[in-house]
Amino acid sequence: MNMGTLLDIRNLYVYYRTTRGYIKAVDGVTFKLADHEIMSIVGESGSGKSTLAYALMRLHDPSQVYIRGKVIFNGTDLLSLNEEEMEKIRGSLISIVPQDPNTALNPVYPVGEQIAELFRYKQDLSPKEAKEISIKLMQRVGIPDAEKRYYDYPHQLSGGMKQRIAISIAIALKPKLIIADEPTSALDVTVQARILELLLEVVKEVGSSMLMITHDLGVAAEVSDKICVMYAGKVLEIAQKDEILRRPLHPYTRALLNVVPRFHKSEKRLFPIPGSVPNLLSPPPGCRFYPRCPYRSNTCTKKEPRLIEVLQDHWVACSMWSKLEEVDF
Amino acid sequence: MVEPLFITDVDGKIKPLLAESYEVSSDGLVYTIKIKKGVKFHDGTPLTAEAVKFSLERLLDPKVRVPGRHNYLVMKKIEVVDDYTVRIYLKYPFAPFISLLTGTNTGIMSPNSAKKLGDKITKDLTGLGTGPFKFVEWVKGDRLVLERNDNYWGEKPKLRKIIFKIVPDAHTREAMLLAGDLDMIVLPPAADIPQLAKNPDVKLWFSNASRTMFVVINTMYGPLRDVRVRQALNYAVDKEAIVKKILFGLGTPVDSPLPWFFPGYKSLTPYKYDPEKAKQLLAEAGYPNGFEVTLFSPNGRYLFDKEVSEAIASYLEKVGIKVRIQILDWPTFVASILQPPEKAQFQLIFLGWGVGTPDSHFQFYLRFHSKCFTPNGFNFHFYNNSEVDKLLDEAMKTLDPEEREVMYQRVCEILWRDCPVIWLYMQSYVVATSSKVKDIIMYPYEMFGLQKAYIEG
Amino acid sequence: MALLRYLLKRLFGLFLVVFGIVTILFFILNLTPGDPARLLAGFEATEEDVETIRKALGLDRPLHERYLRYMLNLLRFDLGNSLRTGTPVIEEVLARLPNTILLAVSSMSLALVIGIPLGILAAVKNNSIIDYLVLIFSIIGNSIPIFWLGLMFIVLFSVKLHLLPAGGSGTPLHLILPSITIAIYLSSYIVRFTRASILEVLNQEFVRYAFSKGLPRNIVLYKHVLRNALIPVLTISGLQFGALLGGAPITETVFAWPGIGKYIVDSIFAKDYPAVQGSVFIFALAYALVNLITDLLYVIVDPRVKLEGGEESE
Amino acid sequence: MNETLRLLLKHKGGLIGLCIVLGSVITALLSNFITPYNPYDADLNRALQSPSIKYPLGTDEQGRDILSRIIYGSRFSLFIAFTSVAIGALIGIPIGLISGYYGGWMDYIVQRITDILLALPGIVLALALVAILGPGLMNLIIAIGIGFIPTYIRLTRGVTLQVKSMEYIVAAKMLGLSNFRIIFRHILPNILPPLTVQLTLHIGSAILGAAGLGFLGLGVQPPHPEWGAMIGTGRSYIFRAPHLVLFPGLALFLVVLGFNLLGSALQEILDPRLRRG
Repeated sequence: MNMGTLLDIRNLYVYYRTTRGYIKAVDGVTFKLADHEIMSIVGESGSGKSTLAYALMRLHDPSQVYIRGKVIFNGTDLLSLNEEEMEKIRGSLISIVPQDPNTALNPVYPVGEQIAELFRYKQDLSPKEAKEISIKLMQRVGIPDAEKRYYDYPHQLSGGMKQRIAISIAIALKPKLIIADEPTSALDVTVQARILELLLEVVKEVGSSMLMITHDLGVAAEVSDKICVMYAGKVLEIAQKDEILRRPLHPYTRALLNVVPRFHKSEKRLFPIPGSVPNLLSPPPGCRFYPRCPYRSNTCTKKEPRLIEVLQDHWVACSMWSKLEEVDF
Repeated sequence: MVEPLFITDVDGKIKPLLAESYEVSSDGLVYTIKIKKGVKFHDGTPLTAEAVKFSLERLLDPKVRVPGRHNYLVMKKIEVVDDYTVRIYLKYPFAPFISLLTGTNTGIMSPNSAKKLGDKITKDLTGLGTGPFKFVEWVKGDRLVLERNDNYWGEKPKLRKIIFKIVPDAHTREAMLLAGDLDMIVLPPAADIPQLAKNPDVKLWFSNASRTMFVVINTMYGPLRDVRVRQALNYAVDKEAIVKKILFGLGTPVDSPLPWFFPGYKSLTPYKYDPEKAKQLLAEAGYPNGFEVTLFSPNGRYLFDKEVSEAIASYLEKVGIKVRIQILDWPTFVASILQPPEKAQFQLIFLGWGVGTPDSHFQFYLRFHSKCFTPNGFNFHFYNNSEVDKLLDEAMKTLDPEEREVMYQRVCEILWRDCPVIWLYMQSYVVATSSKVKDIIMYPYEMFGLQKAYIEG
Repeated sequence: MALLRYLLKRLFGLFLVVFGIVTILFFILNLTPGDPARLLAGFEATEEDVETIRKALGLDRPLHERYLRYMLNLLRFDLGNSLRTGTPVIEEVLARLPNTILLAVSSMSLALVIGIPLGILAAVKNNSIIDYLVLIFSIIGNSIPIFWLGLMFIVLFSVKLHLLPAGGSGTPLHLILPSITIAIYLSSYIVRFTRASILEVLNQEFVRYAFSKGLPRNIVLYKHVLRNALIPVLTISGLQFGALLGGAPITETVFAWPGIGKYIVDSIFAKDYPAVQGSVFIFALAYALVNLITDLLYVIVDPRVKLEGGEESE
Repeated sequence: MNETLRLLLKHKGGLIGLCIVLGSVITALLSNFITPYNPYDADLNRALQSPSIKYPLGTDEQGRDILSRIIYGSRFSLFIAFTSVAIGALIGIPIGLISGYYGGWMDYIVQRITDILLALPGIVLALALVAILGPGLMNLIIAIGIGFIPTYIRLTRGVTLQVKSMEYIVAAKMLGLSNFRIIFRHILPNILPPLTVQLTLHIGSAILGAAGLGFLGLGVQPPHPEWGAMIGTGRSYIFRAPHLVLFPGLALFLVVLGFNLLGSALQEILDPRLRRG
């Protein structure tokens, strides 16, 4: 099937206005996402991945945030739309699976109603029809005796159950793009696997693309076709999953992989990355990873490496990439 | 509604009402009173001597709460001579006795209805009286409704029905009158009298005498013992300005201790406002730079009482007397002035004295006789003047009106010179009605009669 | 079962509070100078008359004995008789209670009608001119001395324009000025409280999530946000309504509105102990009941609240 | 502390509030120098004059100059407000601190008493107290001050409970610091920000409370010019000389507005969540 481009982000900048200056959360990001493609955006907290996600949906308060660049989605630049047009797209063409279902659902409304309201307000269905579809959706995402659960309040359900509700909301209008903002990080480990499985199942069934935002390379490896590594507001490397896992070209990606314990490799020791994420108020010149990069050289401080396609569909932003010895992972 | 045996008419004279006539025994101990014939109570039973005996004896019954009961204790025995004559025996000769029988609480009630009502009498007065209007309904704190008594023995009243509404706030009363909710109101807000006077559809009625206002002087307190100081106080206060500027003209400065229609009234030279003379008198008495006094005043009891007290204080300050004002609510005020001499914390009290029973005895005896120091009387001044005591005791006994007149005149002269009080003014009693209301009788003692009144058109 | 247990617990608390108030007031008032017996006997009465009345009223008994007798009568809702009018206090208070309730209801509903929309407007249009103006209104609202505001209304509407009565009760016209006066004061609190509450809810995660579902803006605002924001507003209004049941003593005095507030003020001035104690007792009862009802309403409006009486939100 | 000051000066409302408050305090302190006439000098011949050049705010029923009385009156209103709030705070805060810190049955009793006192409408409590103590300045202050105690107990207790559970207090306990030191060295400083807000707002309501009692005639005794009493007396001339009521009311409103503006500005500055932009 032809893999047309669903989402094309070019030089996206997202700065937060504060009394002490601008925080450059997303500092020039470019990447594409094809139809039905699942791409993970991996990065430590504070790398700007969530900011990116919410910027796509234009959910930032304009008075607090400065956004520039292009976000071509399904042929139209989302940043140029006015609020009404954006409102139509949200929920129907793009939807989000929230990070923490406990705070995402409205505590004073039954969960079923929070699903049904999508159909009532976005598709003008009658309350009865909306309720029926919502109950079918709840059953689809594996919620036992959905008719009764329809009227439960969020505080009466477990974290996992609430995330299933959130997923059913995300897929309700069969959107083209689902953004999953660390969907499992707020859940306990036993539930995480099943929720991921469910998410993949429904995304494939609905045929939408997915942007999986996570800080856990394991999740990314398991879920996505393509992986994009972000650090301090910049994209450092993008490539197909197998390609990037087998041959990480950027020192940061390599360091990330060293941190992940491998079952089939009997590593004795894991190598934590020294130092910490730079201050985004006044980021260091040149490559942002420079202070923590074991392979750094003086060129890295002068010129800011641009993201270039060094191998077939394998992009990296590091001037020293070719010098890294082949490492087979 | 309920009529007494005698009544003080508009001219101040005592005239028979339910009584026909009366004779007094030579020793002044026995009063024989003839009752009008053919008078019926509202419950239809005839007015008889028996009813008079019943009503007067009630006044002596300790279980019944009677304001000013001690005056009536002078009656020893009441005897029914025949259906229309009753004889009253007194314990001692008491010249003003007849004036006692003009008080509203000496009203004659029908024994038959009184027995039927029992102690409901404090709420329901059906059939009790003989007056021009009959009792219909009384809702405490809200309204009292009266109806015309068609078989009234006297001139038939023109008004069919009277509804008294209880509206405590003067401004609200005034607003209701102007809005037409009421035809008549008592005591409109004094500040608005000039405006009301100019208002075409409002008519103002003034009584030519009522409550006299004065400042009690505690004559046992240091500097106030000296008559010159007390006179200085009288010169220091500008009564005309207070009446004109604070009471808006609703009063007349007094020229004698007695209202004009009392026996023994004699117009005396008033203490003109003369601060220099006051200072001079103070210096003579040895207080060139004044002294400190405390003035007690009620709040809301008399017309602009607080404001007048403040004005008096500032007048006294102008002649060097420093005044500490204590404005007290009524119960505290009453409690703190009824103190024996040694416990009195006041030197001056702003006080008023109503007309009540129209006989000079009641104006002077309890207030100036040395036997009546508070708390067992109303001699707040702790005034002790043997000549006045002698005159008052004498006047109480002598029956001959001329002789009493001379005695009370003498008392007036002594009091006026001795100044146990700062003489001020007589508050006018004002009633405001819509211009359509006619023929209201304004008695000279804060009361009005509606028996002749009517509403035009 | 939980409801019953909860009610019993609250009723006991209520009894304790009311008992406390009446006791404090009993001792406060009975220590005041001024002698009710003399007041009742009247100005010219003799000492014996005063004595007979003092005995009749039992004012000559020692204080603690009077206290016990008063408490026993209280259980039978016998609040004794007013010294001024002699009628049972319970009758006088109940005759005036409807007026106070009427005034409380009308001023509270007016305050809510003014306060809540303004509060929402200010919160939604945060940092705009409107937000600023609304804040100015609310600060002015609770800086104006109520009794002075009442007088100014009287000057304007009764004296100058002769539109509205200067005071008293009877027709609905009489109700207008007093309720507007109180409503302005109350709404200034409600506006600020609603605004703060909405601002707080707007910061919460589920609002952003609701927007991410692409729901129309005013659905998110008036359905999701408002429902959450109005819960604390309910509590505040409940408390204020309870306080209003004491009648706004000063406002009622200014407008001569025959409510409990004016009755309490007049009784205190006339040293009419039974009247003061009786009316405060009834008020305390009403105040506690209103609090209880507000808490119960709380359970209905906010599903997270259990009946242990404590708000147990996640 | 100067950080808050810097923000306060930038905060529009706060600045106005601060100016009004400072203005009124200075007027009160210098009142007997800046009054055009002697506020007590009465002369009935010039009573009830409406505002004129000679008497910019007119004269009252005794012929005294209203402007001078208002200026002099600020002394009473502010003095009453500051002292009564001080009484409320100085008694309420320690009780709140101790009761919140130690808890147990003592806390339960204190709580019940505060419930009772808060249930009584403030005005009735004040009225009853003034009825016992009699009218006058000091009694008025005590009556209003007592009214504030429960509010401060509850406020301090609330904050103490919050602060008590924080780690550094637990740490301080472990270091073996005496409870007394913990309360007054650690907990108290934390309570100051919310308290300063409450103090400023309460001064506003104390002025209103004092004026309310003055209006009913229970406050400062004549001839002293307390604003509430002036409005109370002026009330009977409302139809004929409304200016007697108008100007003292405006002064009252202005000063209370000042404190409220200052209080709400401080509230915004000290509570970031409400901060605007």
